[in-house]
Amino acid sequence: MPLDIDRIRAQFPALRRRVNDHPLVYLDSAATSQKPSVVLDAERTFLEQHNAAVHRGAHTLAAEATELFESSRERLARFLGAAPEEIVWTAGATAALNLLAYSFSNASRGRGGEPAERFRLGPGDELVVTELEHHANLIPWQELAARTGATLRPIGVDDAGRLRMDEAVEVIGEHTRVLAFAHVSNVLGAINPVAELVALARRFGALVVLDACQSAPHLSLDLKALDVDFAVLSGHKMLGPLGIGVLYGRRELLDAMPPFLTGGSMITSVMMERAEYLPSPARFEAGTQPVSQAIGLAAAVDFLDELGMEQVHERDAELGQALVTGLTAIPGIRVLGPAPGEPRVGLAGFIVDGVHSHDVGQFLDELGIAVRVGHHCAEPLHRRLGLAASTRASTSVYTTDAEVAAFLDGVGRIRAFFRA
Amino acid sequence: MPLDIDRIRAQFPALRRRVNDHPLVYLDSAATSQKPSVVLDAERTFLEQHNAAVHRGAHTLAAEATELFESSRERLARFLGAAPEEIVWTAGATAALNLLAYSFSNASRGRGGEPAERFRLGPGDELVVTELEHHANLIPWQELAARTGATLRPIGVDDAGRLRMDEAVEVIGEHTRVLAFAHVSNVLGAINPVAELVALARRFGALVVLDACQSAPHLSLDLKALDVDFAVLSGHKMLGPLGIGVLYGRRELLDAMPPFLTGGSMITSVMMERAEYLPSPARFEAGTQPVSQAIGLAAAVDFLDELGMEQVHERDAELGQALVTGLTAIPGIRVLGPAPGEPRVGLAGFIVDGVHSHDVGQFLDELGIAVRVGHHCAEPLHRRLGLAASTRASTSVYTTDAEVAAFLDGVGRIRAFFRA
Amino acid sequence: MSRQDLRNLYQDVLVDHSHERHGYGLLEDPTAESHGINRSCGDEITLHIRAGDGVIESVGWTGHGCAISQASASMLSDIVAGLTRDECTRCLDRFRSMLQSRGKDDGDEELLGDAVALSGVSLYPPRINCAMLAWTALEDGLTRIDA
Amino acid sequence: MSRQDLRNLYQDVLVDHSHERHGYGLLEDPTAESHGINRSCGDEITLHIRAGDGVIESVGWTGHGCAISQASASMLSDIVAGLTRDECTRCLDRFRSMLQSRGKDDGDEELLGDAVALSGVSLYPPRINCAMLAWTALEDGLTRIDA
Ligand SMILES: Cc1ncc(COP(=O)(O)O)c(C=O)c1O
Ligand SMILES: Cc1ncc(COP(=O)(O)O)c(C=O)c1O
Repeated sequence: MPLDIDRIRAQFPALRRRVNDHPLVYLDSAATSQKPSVVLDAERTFLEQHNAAVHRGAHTLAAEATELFESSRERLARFLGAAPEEIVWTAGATAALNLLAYSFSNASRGRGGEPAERFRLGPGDELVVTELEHHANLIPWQELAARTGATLRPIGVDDAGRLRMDEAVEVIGEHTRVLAFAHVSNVLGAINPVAELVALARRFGALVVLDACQSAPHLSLDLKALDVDFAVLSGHKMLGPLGIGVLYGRRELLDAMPPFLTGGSMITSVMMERAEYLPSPARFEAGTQPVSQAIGLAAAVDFLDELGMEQVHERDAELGQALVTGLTAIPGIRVLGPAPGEPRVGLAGFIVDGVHSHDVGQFLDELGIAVRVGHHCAEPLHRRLGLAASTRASTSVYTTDAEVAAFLDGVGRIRAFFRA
Repeated sequence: MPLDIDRIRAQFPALRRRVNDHPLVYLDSAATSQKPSVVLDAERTFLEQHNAAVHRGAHTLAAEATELFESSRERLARFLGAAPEEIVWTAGATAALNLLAYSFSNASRGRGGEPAERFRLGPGDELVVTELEHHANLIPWQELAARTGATLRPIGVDDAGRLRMDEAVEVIGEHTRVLAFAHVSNVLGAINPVAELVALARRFGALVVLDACQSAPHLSLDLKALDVDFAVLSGHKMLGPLGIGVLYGRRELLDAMPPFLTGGSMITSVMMERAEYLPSPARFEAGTQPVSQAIGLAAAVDFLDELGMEQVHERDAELGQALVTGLTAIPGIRVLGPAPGEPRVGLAGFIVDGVHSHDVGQFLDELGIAVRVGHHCAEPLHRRLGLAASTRASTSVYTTDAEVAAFLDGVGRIRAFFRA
Repeated sequence: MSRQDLRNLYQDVLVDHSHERHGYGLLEDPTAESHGINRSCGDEITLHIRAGDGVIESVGWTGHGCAISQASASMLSDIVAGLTRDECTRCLDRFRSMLQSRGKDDGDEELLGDAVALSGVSLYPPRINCAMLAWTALEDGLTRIDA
Repeated sequence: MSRQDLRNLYQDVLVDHSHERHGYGLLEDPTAESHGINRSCGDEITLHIRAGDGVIESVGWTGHGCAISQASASMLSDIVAGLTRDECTRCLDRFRSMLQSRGKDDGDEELLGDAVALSGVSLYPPRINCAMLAWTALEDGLTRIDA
């Protein structure tokens, strides 16, 4: 059964906005999605009725808050095909990737003792990323390399932005300790070959980190089936609140890693000189947690599951094709990433010949159409493709065919306006 | 003009809760405060009308979101007596303290180059904290010491929990590089002598870090006047949302510190091998920010300023005295921290002779009274005072005299119930 | 059973045990020692078991904690003295399922003795760990006794 | 002025300049060089100034950016050639205040020439940096010229 878009839209108050005398056409969901009322309500109900700090209190509100917080963790675990102990709450995907990078460098300094030895890095060790990564999945590894003396090695992309699997085969080798890559590119919309990459990494015992930011909102994820060691995502990109994200890690890995952030609620005992740490996930959740946001994210995941992730994915693929087909048909437009007919999510980066993406964005904004312009935090990819910037349209479950049509119509008029 | 508590209470939906057939008496505000509707509304209005990622987009919603986000920063700066560039958004106080500790250890590894030299630590250098710190202001410094070879030195407290200034004079010296301490103790309610401690640190050029978590909700803060180098606070303890906090830092210091979290929106340019970083505060705000929460915190600060921080402080002191006086009058109760009549905020930790704090908390919860039990993330202080745990009642602007009376009445009946 | 009255949680026999603390003190010559900590509140117990001929001869303990954890340890030391390891495990299982019953299981008095007075704890989920503290230490200690 | 029509932002003369890019290309023998970057979008400019006898003889530039930044650089190079340093600074001040006026200042055509066509930018705050890019580079460059 296809999605009932009208019914869905009714649940997103932000979509009633008008912009520059036009109804808002929000095609910037890959940056941050709009949120359905059930998510806003879940947060508000918590804050109005159960708000308390979790895990620390014996009073009724604290017990209720703890229960809601932990059942939200179970909910996310179910959504991702993981166990609750494998779900660590973070402030977002960026925080989650930094958690990994800092925990590994703490291990490299001897923290975490023997169990953490497998995370120690030093000269000769290699961290492998791809050229199409979002900065969040690149700079933390650059810094980790700088801190430990390990070497960062990129897997390149070809002129069409496809990951060069021939290069992957060469780059991933016995020195590879970590392989980190995006499930779905936030510029190209392409879905990377997880199974092949995991197989390469497994051959050499490297840890695999999956950046699932742009896949979690669109695809049905089964992290156990994908067989990655770690995965990260951000709630705000998948209909959930800002300020919440998830680090998934295989349990035995999380339990062996030294802490990253330290403070309250992650310890068993604290002396003035030193502290003992709880097992994961508590070990990685220092301080007061974003409880209302975790509950909101669980509500978002409920919302998605009620739609059905299969249906969501189908609709998303349809929108992706509509974007790429429509854009390709417009003279002077070059679409980045997969050609029409090839798999892509509902996201398309493109170039308007002779018009800078800022001007493209401004033109569309005048029509109430919100797209993203710039390098989308993927500067190396743009440089590789010989671009300084691009424009990106990205969809969500609330995107209509009429919105795509309005967008394509707008794009079709840009070059004339700028006499390009 | 004293606070109109009834009018205030009407704005806190959570206070209408009933617990175990009693009206909720929420005396756990030091753990996390309840939130007024204006805060919830500010977040919701943003999410329903302006939600977009900030700083990255050219479209109308993104421009609005950026404007709201940055004006919230200005609002917090005004509240704290700081400049907007000196306000870094974090996920909370714990995250803010970790930011400092990790930035300093990154500097110690040579990151940040010459300007960051003043933050480099190594063997021989000393970090000074107090024995009454919350774990959030202790463990990050322990870990920093472990990472850099610096030594952590505590300033002790006396049997009454008072900071031993005689020890402070001895401990703070030419090797002291950082002095970190709580403005107000989250267990004792005592206000530490900031001016004296700052003067000691200044004599030796040490950096001063103020943990303002428990002062910001109660006292009027002027960070410039307090003359500290850094300060941290958590929004959720001062009527604001969960998941948002502030790091204040003197501008020239923040601009010289190397980044902590890395990722999107904190860079000027990114190559595959390395990245260049923006100046602060952007340098420290990697990834999608908790925009709705920042806006909510600004609304909380508006709410406080409308009440008037002088009035808030006055009322708070009154409640603190009511607690300590009332508790002291009950046989078998020992109050921690300042004696009646001495300055304290609206917070009292206490011991019920012969009854464990968990049972105290359970008894009070049965009456609808929410207090905190345990070591309140200050295990070393409890150990120093010869305690495993204590009970803590803490107030906020919405606390009534009747609530304090109900609490005192409840406490008075505990020992009989447990035949202590 | 309902939460109506706090006496359903803190039954008189529970409060008695919390004061009397049967078995308090460590054994001179333990067969096994184990240590338990309640992560949510920092309460601790050290538990000694002396066993011989497949039978738990006695249990001694020290530590600190709330009335529930202290009473529970006290009751435990009454119950398990003289039991075989298997009987011990049966007690443990029954005790645990009583605590997890959310008020549906009043406990098997024949097996658990005074410890059925802890059945009220099942209505207070955050306190279940308090009641379990000594029992999890026992469970852990048992794994260190051969036979 | 209002935002009514996007042509108020992208006036014809602006679009012309964005294509023509007067002064594009670096100078052979610059007195000062400066570099500007628009942090929010990554647009860049390199600006060369040749000065002598207290007068800006010419300005050349390269870089990439949106129509507004390119047009602005193009207009700048028309305006400042032949100006004294002080005149240059006056232009800069007037230009900046026009952009910050939120639609209230149409600009001084005598002083700013074609650059008054950028007055519409003041109604689009996120674009002000685009229009300022070349001018901030100029300001920076001027500090490196003595006299
Ligand atoms: C004095 C003090 N410092 C730091 C913290 C940590 O704050 P948060 O848990 O919000 O990060 C708290 C509260 O838990 C506190 O009371
Ligand atoms: C592929 C990818 N990875 C990581 C991130 C970072 O996520 P966040 O900014 O929510 O931390 C994003 C989004 O900005 C992304 O698209």
